Amino acid sequence: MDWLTIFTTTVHAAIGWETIVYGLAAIGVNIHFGYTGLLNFGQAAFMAVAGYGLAVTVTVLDLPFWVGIFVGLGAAVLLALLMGIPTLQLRADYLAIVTIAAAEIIRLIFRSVQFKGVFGGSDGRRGFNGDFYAMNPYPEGRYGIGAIVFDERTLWLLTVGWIVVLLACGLVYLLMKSPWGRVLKAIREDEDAVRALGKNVFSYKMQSLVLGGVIGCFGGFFYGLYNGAVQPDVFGTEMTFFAYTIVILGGAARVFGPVVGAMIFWVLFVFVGNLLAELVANGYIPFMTSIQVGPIRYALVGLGFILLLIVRPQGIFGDKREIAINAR
Amino acid sequence: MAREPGVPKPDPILVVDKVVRRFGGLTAVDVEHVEVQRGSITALIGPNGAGKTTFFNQLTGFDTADAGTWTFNGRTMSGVPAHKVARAGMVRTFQLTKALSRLTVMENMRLGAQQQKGESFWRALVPGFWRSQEQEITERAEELLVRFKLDAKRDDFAGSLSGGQRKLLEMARALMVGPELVMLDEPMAGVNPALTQSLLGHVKDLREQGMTVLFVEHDMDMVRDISDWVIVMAQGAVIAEGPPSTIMSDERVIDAYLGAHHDAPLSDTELQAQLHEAEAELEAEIEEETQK
Amino acid sequence: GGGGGDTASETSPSSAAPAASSSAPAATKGDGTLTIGTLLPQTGNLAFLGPPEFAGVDLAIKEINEAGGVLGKPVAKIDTDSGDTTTNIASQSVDKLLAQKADAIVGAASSSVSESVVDKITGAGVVQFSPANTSDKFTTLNDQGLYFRTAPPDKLQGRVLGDLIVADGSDTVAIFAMQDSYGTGLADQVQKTVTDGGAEVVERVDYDPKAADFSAEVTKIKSKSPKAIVLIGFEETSKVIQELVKQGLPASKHKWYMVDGNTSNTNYLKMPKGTLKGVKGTIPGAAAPEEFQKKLLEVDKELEDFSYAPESYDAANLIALAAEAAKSDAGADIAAKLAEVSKGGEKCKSFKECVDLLKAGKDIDYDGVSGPVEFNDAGDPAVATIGIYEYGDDNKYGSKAIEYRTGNIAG
Amino acid sequence: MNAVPEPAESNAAVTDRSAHLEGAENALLRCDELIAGYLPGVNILNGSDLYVAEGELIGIIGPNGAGKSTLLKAMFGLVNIRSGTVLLKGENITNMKAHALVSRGVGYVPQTNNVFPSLTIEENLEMGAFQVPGKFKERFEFVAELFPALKERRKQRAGSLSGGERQMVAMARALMTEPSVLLLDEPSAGLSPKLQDLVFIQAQQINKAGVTVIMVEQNARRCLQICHRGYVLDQGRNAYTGTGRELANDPKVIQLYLGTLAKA
Amino acid sequence: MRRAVIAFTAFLGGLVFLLAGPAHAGPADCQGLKGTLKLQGQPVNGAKISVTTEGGQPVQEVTSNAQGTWDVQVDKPGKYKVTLDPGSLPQNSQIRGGNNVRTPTVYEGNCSTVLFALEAKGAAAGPEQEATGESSFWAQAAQLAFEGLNLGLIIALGALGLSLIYGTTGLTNFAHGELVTLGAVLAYAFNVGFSIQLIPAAIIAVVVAGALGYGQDRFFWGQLRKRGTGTIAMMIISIGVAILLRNLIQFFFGPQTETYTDYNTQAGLQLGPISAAPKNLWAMGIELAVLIVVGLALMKTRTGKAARAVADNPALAASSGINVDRVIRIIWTGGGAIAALAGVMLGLSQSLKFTMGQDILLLIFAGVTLGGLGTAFGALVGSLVVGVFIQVSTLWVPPELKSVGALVVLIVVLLFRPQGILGRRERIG
Ligand SMILES: Nc1ncnc2c1ncn2[C@@H]1O[C@H](COP(=O)(O)OP(=O)(O)OP(=O)(O)O)[C@@H](O)[C@H]1O
Ligand SMILES: Nc1ncnc2c1ncn2[C@@H]1O[C@H](COP(=O)(O)OP(=O)(O)OP(=O)(O)O)[C@@H](O)[C@H]1O
Ligand SMILES: [Mg+2]
Ligand SMILES: [Mg+2]
Repeated sequence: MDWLTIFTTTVHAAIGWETIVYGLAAIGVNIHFGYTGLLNFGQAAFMAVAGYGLAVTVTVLDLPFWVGIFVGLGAAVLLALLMGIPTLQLRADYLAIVTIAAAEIIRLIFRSVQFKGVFGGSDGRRGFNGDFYAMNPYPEGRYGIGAIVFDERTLWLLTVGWIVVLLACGLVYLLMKSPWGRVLKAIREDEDAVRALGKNVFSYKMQSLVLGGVIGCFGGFFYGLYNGAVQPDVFGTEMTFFAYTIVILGGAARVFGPVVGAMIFWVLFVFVGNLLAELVANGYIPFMTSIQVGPIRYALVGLGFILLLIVRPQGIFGDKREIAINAR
Repeated sequence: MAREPGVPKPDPILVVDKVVRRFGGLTAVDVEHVEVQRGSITALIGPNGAGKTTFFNQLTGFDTADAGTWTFNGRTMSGVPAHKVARAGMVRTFQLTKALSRLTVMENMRLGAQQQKGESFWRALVPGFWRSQEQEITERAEELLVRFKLDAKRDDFAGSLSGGQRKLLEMARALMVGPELVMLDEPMAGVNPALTQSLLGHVKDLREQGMTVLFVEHDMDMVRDISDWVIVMAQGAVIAEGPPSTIMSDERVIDAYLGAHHDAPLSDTELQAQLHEAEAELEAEIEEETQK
Repeated sequence: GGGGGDTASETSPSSAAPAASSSAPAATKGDGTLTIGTLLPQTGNLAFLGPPEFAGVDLAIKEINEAGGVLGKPVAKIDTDSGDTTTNIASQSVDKLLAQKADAIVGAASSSVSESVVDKITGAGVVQFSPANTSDKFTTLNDQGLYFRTAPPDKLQGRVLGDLIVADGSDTVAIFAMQDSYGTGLADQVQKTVTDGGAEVVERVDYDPKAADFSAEVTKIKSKSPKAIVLIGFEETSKVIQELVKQGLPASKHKWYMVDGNTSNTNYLKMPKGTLKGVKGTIPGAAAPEEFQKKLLEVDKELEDFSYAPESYDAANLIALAAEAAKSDAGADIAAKLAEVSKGGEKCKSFKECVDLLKAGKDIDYDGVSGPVEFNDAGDPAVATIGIYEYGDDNKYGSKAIEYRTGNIAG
Repeated sequence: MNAVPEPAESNAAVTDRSAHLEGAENALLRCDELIAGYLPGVNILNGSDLYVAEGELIGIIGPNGAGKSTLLKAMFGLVNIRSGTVLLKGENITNMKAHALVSRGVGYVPQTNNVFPSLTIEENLEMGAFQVPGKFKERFEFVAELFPALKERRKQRAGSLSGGERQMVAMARALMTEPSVLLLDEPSAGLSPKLQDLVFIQAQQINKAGVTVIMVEQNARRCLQICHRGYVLDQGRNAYTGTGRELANDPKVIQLYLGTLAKA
Repeated sequence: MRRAVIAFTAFLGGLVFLLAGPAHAGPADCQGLKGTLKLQGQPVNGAKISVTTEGGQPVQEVTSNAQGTWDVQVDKPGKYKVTLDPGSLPQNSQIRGGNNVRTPTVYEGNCSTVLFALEAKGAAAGPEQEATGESSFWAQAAQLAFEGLNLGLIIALGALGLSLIYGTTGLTNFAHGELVTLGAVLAYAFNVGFSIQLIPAAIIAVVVAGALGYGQDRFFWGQLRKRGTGTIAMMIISIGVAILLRNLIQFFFGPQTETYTDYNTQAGLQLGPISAAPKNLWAMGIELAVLIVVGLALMKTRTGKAARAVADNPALAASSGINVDRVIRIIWTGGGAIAALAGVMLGLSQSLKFTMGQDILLLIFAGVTLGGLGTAFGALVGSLVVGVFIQVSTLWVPPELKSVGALVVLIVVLLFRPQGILGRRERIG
């Protein structure tokens, strides 16, 4: 049994790029859903337009990296406006379906043969992260303690990534304890009541959608920067589902919930997978072949989510009282 | 004798003309003309289903009227979205309460305050901008909570309040807005009478400070006690207006709305008489049936 | 890709990345044991491609170890899941493989997945060897000469298939292609060949393989009533066939053509007799797949589909031979020898045969099950042989090809 | 005027309990020292007692948030009872499920959310008669006579009804079965004065016909006028008990709970 | 050297080929262009064909032989220009499409075929086209509408199950797709594993799935409800359940596509402009019947009304004497069974794969939402709209984007009717 590998890969995942990407997506979802009650199931679309905004600007239009970042951000804001103006009047569950639909439409368009020249079809676009790594201040080498080491590229991405994550958390913290955040939370509970108190509900919802989308879109950037490529199918509904799972695991409407949720999510994923693979490889589970590790690992991860949420339906940081109030 | 509906007032704050709202075949509201006097307490009464709540919904922009116009403070309010109506100074409460469940009672109250600096995105980021205002708001909210006997529940989630407490919170929160005209939809249904009494005092104080109150209520003791003017609705239309005493002796109103006993206790003698009546009826029926 | 990797730096902006241009940092000396990692789909959309690919690698390693292993030691193998692009499993799997010191990684099946990990793998000085990637992006990728593939040679296959259609005299052709880089790439080539040859492509449908059903796609084709219908895709083709038969476009009235991705599918056997009679399909490889398939079934008796098994098998064999030739199991050393063992020397067809020649000091040229496999400078195969097969009344294709065509892939 | 109830008068409580035990001997329904609440660690009922003899009409009054609704819900199996017992005709029904109680002849009208919004009025009433579908027609005629508005609108969805109309539906729904014990939580709230009177008279008539009634009311004076006995609940405990008339005339009760607004 | 290698491998291939049996010239000795000229199945002799390089340099002129074939060998691979002299063709014939020039490419060591399709003069587009049955726009539209109904009804079955469970328990069940898959796979297990004819196998599968639905609520969801787990937490738990079930199904069923042994690849009947396989007609009939029966049952029966009552307000339902848990269990049983039926129908009309339910889940959700959440007939109407739009939109939209059409419709409809087609707006205040 290669415990060392199991351990190091698990720790890598906990602090690695996956946690950053999914954590940012989840912070966005937390603003939408956790605080404002907007059941936005199209978070992946925000990541997609950001990733593609960057990729297409750099690779197709041949413009500099920073322009790409601004195009990505602009695309996320634009998407929020386009998605929000017609749909924010919908009831929560209807909004969920409409946003899923919108995200799927965007993915299918990115994927389509019609626009292959721009978006690269099902293979997507690659080769736009050069400038990012050119800014890397770390000299070449391997950094870390003990078995947990990163090369300078990864370290650079993680440094920037975690700074963005912490900034996002700080922003959420400041906003949510302010009167602005109070309006959002009130909208989550009952928008008619908020309207009756003279608040422009639509405007606040839109602000929330834009903010969450923009934070989520950084997840899209980091995905592209780390993998060096964006592909349409990465940004499918699965991504959004996982972001929601992360939010609930960490505790909805909690500042650090999404970050901790993302860590738990990936630790569970990697630990279960690698443990299982090692057990099979070393013959501890004789009835399973190593090919079957894949599905069983997923099954166990699914089971893991279920158990975690049964034990703590309010998530790690959640408040049990809040859950009790909304239980049917 | 009650006045004709729609009498002009010397200084109306709210003037309503020909508002109609239909649901399918049912005409829920069909108000020809109504004015509400500034600085008065006006009661809106009428049988269940008369269209009072629907009328409120039209006026405050929560539902779109099929026809009609109305002005508030001289400003046309028809077609204005709900939040702008509220900002203009016309605030309503809901008959079926809308507590913001997962906000504490205090947060519910604070939310009511208007023109909060911290409610703009950018200023929210710098607590310095809104701290002191928040302090003021909190103080004001605390005073109201004490009056409404909700101070003990200050930090509880509004979702955990009892039915009556929600009504109280609903009204207190509306008062936080500091409206010129507050429209209360059955504010005291389900509130303990002793507390109701003390709150009425508060409402009168508010009138002294210049606020206009328009409220729907089925509790005639309350209507009699505080209202300066009563408007009666039935089947969507305003059928009578006048000071409380005249209205309550109006035959039509008694007939359609108040019923014969509204003023008298259901004292034993009277009840006995009624019961005898009922029993006699029953017996007669039973006899009939047995004869068949 | 680029065994040479030198042409790439102008075309790919990512090449500016410092780490990528620095020579493989982790290219450590081997530890004496050749460790082959697999990064193939166990879950996700392409999971059906996993079993044959795993079986191909397993069969090769079994034969290698029976022949005495590499550098005197048995070859070790670590299996991991590549998932599909909707999850980030592949990246996790690569982390694990690198942590466990894999020298070469066979995978991934999907071009998109490969793209997302190629930087990571080659950056660690490990060989990435895909049995199924068809995207032309890999040709111009900066991979420090560490990326290789025994991919089915689309261009040649497309040409052969297109020519076959024209030779069969069909002047109106409909192409039904799965919408991904494999399907559209192959379809483009077929379309070009067919058009050049004088036939007309009256309808081309790129479909989403995950679509709930394909009736609308078939209706579109039906409206043009083509003489030939080309089906390019994977196992979802069996759904398409049902729809074709239902809407009255059976193989008996319109000529159907299939490709390596969908010729071997056990679902056809359940169809009424004669459904596929006369249908032609192209499969890369110079030998009839039957015998090889038998061997695969010994490794995994539940195999139903054999797509990419030959390519996977050849990938593992080539890696082992290159290690043997380099006398080292380090990734960079293996990469350096891969092209050499694939061409220019004494022909040999199995690991045992080849390794014996190597040990005798000879230059070898491995010819695999999937074709002659000769790597060009970009790490792509340069030559290939395509067999043309025809289905009989039993909905099975003949055990012998009706024709083989060999040629330069690039052309 | 803002008098806070004196901290539970230990004296009264003790006497109450003995009086309770005495009266509860052969009661139809009795609750003993109920402790119940919603959130972990927070008790809303702090040992309240209550009994009803067969054929009695009981009123429960008290300030907002005293726990009146909670008490009814606890009896009816909708709030978890943490300790204490509820007995119905000697059978222990503590924490028994609501539908099982319905089949034992207990009916209940909740204070809030008391109609099925997406069902029509008629269907709402059908649900009232769920366990005795055969009686639907007959009972429907009966309640339709009480609330003629309902009959006209029988096909209208309850969700679009006005507050008062809903209250009628809720009341009517409970009257669809002929329960032997009826728990009413503020049945008159939101109704026009005329209908309020009707509700009280109806409650009394039902009671006369042999149904045991427990009603929670904020229309306290009216309630005390018609009930045989009343309980004043405060902070989850019984603060006062007595006959309706006693309570209605008790100056302390008047000051703390009834107010002087309404003319006695 | 490269050339030699190719020649050698080609030679090897040729050897195998020779062994394989008789044929015309092998590719090994061919580098150039060839073709066969045929008119209505008869070879055309003596047609003149000239080949030039791309630049126009003449290479060779040939005439077709008695078999109608011709071939030209070239030295260099590359693009060539082939011209057929129309004057040399038989009097009554012409080149279809009219163009007599082709520009094929010759590849190293390979011959490329060049096709000149010939047709009888005057026969032009007309009759032959008709004979091959090129269909009109309206015929296409009719076929697509039919396919839309076919798909829509399957979606509707899935949507009905989802809607029932959502309605009564408030659970947004993302694992519903897997319940669909489960039904299909169970039927497969009985059909293929135990060699039971599909109809009884499907019935058994539906019954088993119903039982599993019951079990799911009895031992899982019901327990969670009892613990007071919120609907959002339940929704996320359902994502976990979906992952668990999907992968367990993959583990047991395998990752490949399968079909049932019965009713496989049925040829279509021609009904006016529509071709439909008999199994589709049967399936649609059954689906419609089930949908209407369940819908009516919800509207009219006591249990159905109780189910709607529970959906509205479980506590009040309990207070009315409804055994809420029992009703929910009935719904889960029915919902599971209906989902399974949807799976069987989907498997019958398409084929089976462990992701089949997941792939259709979005459409199911779209159907439910479009019709108005929680209304049974809404689910039917919404699903039909989704199904029909998916198919019919391909008249204008490329098929790879066909879901986009349906999703756009969903969004547009909800903009004008935010409560769904049959849903009702809630009253404020
Ligand atoms: N959305 C709606 N759809 C159909 N009918 C409606 C709708 N909203 C209200 N109604 C009907 O309009 C009439 C007026 O209702 P409204 O709520 O205004 O009465 P109200 O005077 O407030 O009564 P209450 O005193 O009982 O609250 C009622 O008969 C009600 O059933
Ligand atoms: N769902 C709930 N969760 C948590 N606490 C609750 C809940 N419902 C009620 N409470 C609390 O329990 C206490 C008693 O509530 P209850 O509804 O029994 O009061 P009540 O006596 O019926 O008051 P009212 O006359 O206002 O209806 C209140 O303090 C309230 O805050
Ligand atoms: Mg009202
Ligand atoms: Mg109460």
